[in-house]
Amino acid sequence: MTLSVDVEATFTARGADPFTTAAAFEVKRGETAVVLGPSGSGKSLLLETVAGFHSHDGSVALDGTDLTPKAPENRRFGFVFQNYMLFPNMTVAENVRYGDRYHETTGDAAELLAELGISDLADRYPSTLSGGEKQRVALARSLYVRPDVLLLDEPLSALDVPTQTRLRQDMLDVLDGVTAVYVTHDRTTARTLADRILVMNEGRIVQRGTPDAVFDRPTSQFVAQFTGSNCVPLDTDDLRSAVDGSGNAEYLAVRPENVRLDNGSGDVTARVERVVREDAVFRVTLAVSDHRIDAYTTDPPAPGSSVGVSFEESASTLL
Amino acid sequence: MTLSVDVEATFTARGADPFTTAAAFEVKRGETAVVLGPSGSGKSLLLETVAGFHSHDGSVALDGTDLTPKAPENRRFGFVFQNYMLFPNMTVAENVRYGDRYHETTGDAAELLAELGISDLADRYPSTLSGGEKQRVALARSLYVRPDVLLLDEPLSALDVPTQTRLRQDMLDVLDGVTAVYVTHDRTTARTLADRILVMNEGRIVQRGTPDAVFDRPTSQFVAQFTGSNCVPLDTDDLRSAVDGSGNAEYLAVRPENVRLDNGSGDVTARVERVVREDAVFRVTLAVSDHRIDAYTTDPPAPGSSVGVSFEESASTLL
Amino acid sequence: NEGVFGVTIAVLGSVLLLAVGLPLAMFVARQRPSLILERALDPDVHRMLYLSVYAPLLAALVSVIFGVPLALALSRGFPGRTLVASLVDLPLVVPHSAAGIIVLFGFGRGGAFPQLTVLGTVTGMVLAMVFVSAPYAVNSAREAFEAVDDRLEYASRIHGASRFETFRRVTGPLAVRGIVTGGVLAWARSVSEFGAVAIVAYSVRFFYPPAGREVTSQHAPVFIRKAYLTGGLDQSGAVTFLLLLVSTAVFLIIR
Amino acid sequence: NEGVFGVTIAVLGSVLLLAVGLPLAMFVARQRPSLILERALDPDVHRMLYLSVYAPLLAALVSVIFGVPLALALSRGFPGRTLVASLVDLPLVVPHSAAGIIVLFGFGRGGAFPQLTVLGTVTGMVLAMVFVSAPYAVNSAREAFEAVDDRLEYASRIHGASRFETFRRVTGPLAVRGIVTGGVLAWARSVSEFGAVAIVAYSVRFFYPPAGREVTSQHAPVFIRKAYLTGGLDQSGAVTFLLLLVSTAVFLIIR
Repeated sequence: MTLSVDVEATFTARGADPFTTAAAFEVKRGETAVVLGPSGSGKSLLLETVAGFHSHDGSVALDGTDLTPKAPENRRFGFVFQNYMLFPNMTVAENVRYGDRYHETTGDAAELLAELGISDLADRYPSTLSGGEKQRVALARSLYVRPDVLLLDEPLSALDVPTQTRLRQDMLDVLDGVTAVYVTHDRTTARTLADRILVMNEGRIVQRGTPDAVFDRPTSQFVAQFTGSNCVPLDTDDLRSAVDGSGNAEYLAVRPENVRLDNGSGDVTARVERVVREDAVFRVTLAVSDHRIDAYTTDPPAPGSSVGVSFEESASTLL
Repeated sequence: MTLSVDVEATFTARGADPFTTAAAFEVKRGETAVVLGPSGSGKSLLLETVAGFHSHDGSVALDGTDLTPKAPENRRFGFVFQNYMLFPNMTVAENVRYGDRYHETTGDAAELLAELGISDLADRYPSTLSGGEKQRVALARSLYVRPDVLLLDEPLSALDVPTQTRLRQDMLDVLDGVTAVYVTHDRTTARTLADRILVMNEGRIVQRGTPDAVFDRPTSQFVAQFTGSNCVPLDTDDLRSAVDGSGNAEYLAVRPENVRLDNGSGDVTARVERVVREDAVFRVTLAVSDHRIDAYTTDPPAPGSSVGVSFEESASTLL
Repeated sequence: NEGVFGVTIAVLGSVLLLAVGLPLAMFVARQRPSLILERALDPDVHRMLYLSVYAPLLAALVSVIFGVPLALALSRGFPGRTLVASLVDLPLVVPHSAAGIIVLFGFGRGGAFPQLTVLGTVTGMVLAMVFVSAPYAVNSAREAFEAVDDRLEYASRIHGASRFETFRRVTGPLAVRGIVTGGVLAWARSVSEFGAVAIVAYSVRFFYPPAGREVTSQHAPVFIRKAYLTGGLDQSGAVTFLLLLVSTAVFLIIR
Repeated sequence: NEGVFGVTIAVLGSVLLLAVGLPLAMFVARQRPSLILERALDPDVHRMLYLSVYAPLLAALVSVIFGVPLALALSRGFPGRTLVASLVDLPLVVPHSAAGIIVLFGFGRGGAFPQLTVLGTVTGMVLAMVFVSAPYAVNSAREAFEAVDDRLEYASRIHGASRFETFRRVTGPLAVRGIVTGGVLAWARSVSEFGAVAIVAYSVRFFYPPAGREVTSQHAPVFIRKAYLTGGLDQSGAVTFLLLLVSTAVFLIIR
């Protein structure tokens, strides 16, 4: 099942300006495409358009069959919502089996609940569940109908951090072998789950590629910043001469983990402004001229000291 | 200004069971105490009680002066809310200067806006601002009244990840020298900002100490899991004999960054189940007997391979 | 300052409470039980109560049966929706006796259906009641439909249910409280209506099962005014008291 | 199946739309402009319109001035709040003429204030209108107050404002739309009221500024019924049409 999407849709929220989203992409059988973008970038609208909830120009096709004229119920998709959208008037088991009477072949509800670790919830009502439990039920409901394509709209973002981390891991098993489009604003989730990433901003796809390509080689300032790279203006001579031979670039994009610190030597000299412990490493904030550069290191220098900073050419990008 | 809190408050949400929160702690002048706990653990209720919004038993005192009988407006506190709570009928400047007529000494509104990088927003209305901008305005409004104590209720959690990261950094400057109680469910935020952490669960403080103490030496399974440690049941002989000489412990708590991987040797042997790229490092999920252990490494082994795993005694805790 | 504000609020609020509560209290206090009992046993009063429960029930049923589809359409939106919504709300601001005149122009002699007799009939009474009470049924159902998250309907459809199935299994069940409330409100409004009914159907001939034949009576609010004009305040007070017992029962159902 | 559902909804919804829209359309179509003009120039009609705007305005003012504090107290909660809220809602389900009887028992002869004359006075008319329309003013203001996030008030108070200051600068301004809507609703309800006014103040003596002296007239709904009884459908239709112009103006203000 290859999903081909080439759509343009306009949406007007109550009392807001009309907003247009447009995208053309393909998702190959069994692959997970992650649409990564800030809130308001149109990624949810895009996903809902693919599902058939909004009228649009262009087409949505599966293995060459045009789905555009089909109503959502005839597209054989699954959809997982940010706020779960479980039917409050049905038990967990009834929610999961909701698509039963509309599909000839379905999954095994008990097995799905067991795989997602929620077998004991079958007779409960959604209002009695935690967020993580609700989202597992919503996943089971979508998988139950054996969808051709699974669409997921920020399924983790309403959850607290430990629950997010756990479900993100389990999501890898769920998405294994499933053709999926996954929308998120969280770059960690995108990097973990994606076979391909589509970075979206202001209703347009601004970069696409494998996770490593997008994270390590951003093609614009926006993508660099949104994926967590430093994006340093090359407006001082020492910085420019250190990294940019041609002299045409305006910015240096470099990921914090690719910034090398050493004592005294290096491309430029920086002052250590701040050292903050994150989970596995230290985030060091450096001042180079007037600019801030973040670096990850396991061996942090003392705040206030001077360090040499070098940017490996292979791990940094000129924009 | 030392804030002393020793309160017990009961709160009944519409249609829910009554919920009691109780805590006794001190925050020394200029220090930031972070209350860290999952949603529903009572940390917001605790903060609102300290602010004087709810009746309670016990007392809230500042430098020995009991504030308990005082109304919120007479406590000289600042409060920053998760959802900003800017006055929609006032401009940014009017919001910031809201406390003007009730305080003899105030900050300089223009200076505060400049420091928070939002000088150009002064004449805008809140509805036209982004989340990050709104929260900066809310911060300025609270700092403007020069509060004796600044209370912050999940100020970052409604923001998207890049905005969160940026504001978390700026928050360090804001909180420098300010006596503050900061409530969050995010352990990265807690570790970044806290002088002392109070871990809260089910309306009670379950552990307190410096960030390193709380993160590296959890005293309970709950704290271990919530702060991101592996918490491995010692129910197999090889695991137990490897780490627990006395034989009394039930769990081994060890942070993913303290799990050492090497080829062949080590305390126990594990299979590599999954390798996921996170920002600076790789998260490796290991299977040891029936248990999952996460490890952070910059040099990940191949999925499916066997590795030796060792737990340094100095960096792991027996529970 | 704090106390002053609280006291001011309490005092001002109490004035309105008195304007509503005092007459109710005085009304109850000044009733004579013997007179109430006498009226409670009067067959004329029974006929009036029968008519005053039965006709509003018909009106509420009509309002719900035809109002729920309209509410569903309004909640989803269609071209001209604002106009239709305004038309539905219009009876709320039409003076009550004007509503009666309007119904007579529409369905009375020279109106849309020449075969129809509305003057002094149950049909006319129900039409007048539907005119004034349908907005309650429509608006309550509409709010209930609008309170159902669009994405719950999306979730239903993407997993295979058609529009109708989605309504039957998700939207309908979730809105059923609002629909019932709307029906009860429409009923209560019909029971209350004096102006429109007094114009269209002051006295009504209808089949009264306990007597096994047609009888003539009035809708309760009309009956009360008649009792006041012919029997004075005490007589009408006793009937009002009986009717209030019924109203209070309605009221408890609504809450 | 899809289409069938949509068509069914449209058909059923249209029936109700006809029940409301058809009489309105027929009513407008069947008016005679000459008769309307004649009535529009009649000084009797002018007096009636003056009274029918002025007395409801007084009633709405009373409902808002005393209803807003009550709404504020209700939105905050106090012991007995449920009871008070029920009392405030009670007039909504009291049949209209029963409301008149109740007001007479409370404030008429033998009532709470022996010096007060309500029968046939503007005072009585306004008291009857307040009784039936105050719930709208209170509930609309209450909903507006409840829609203001508690934590906005917290934000105001923690930064130094007292309860009163918080009300003046935050809660009040944010609720002002709901308060005004409540006042307009109360006014519209008072303009509509027939039953209670017909009982308490069928004909009213009041000071009429254009004439510079006291005159006698009726509240519009009463005037319409009188015109119907004495002049027939055409006469009352012309007056109704004039009144509907006023009602529609009110209606446009509300929306």
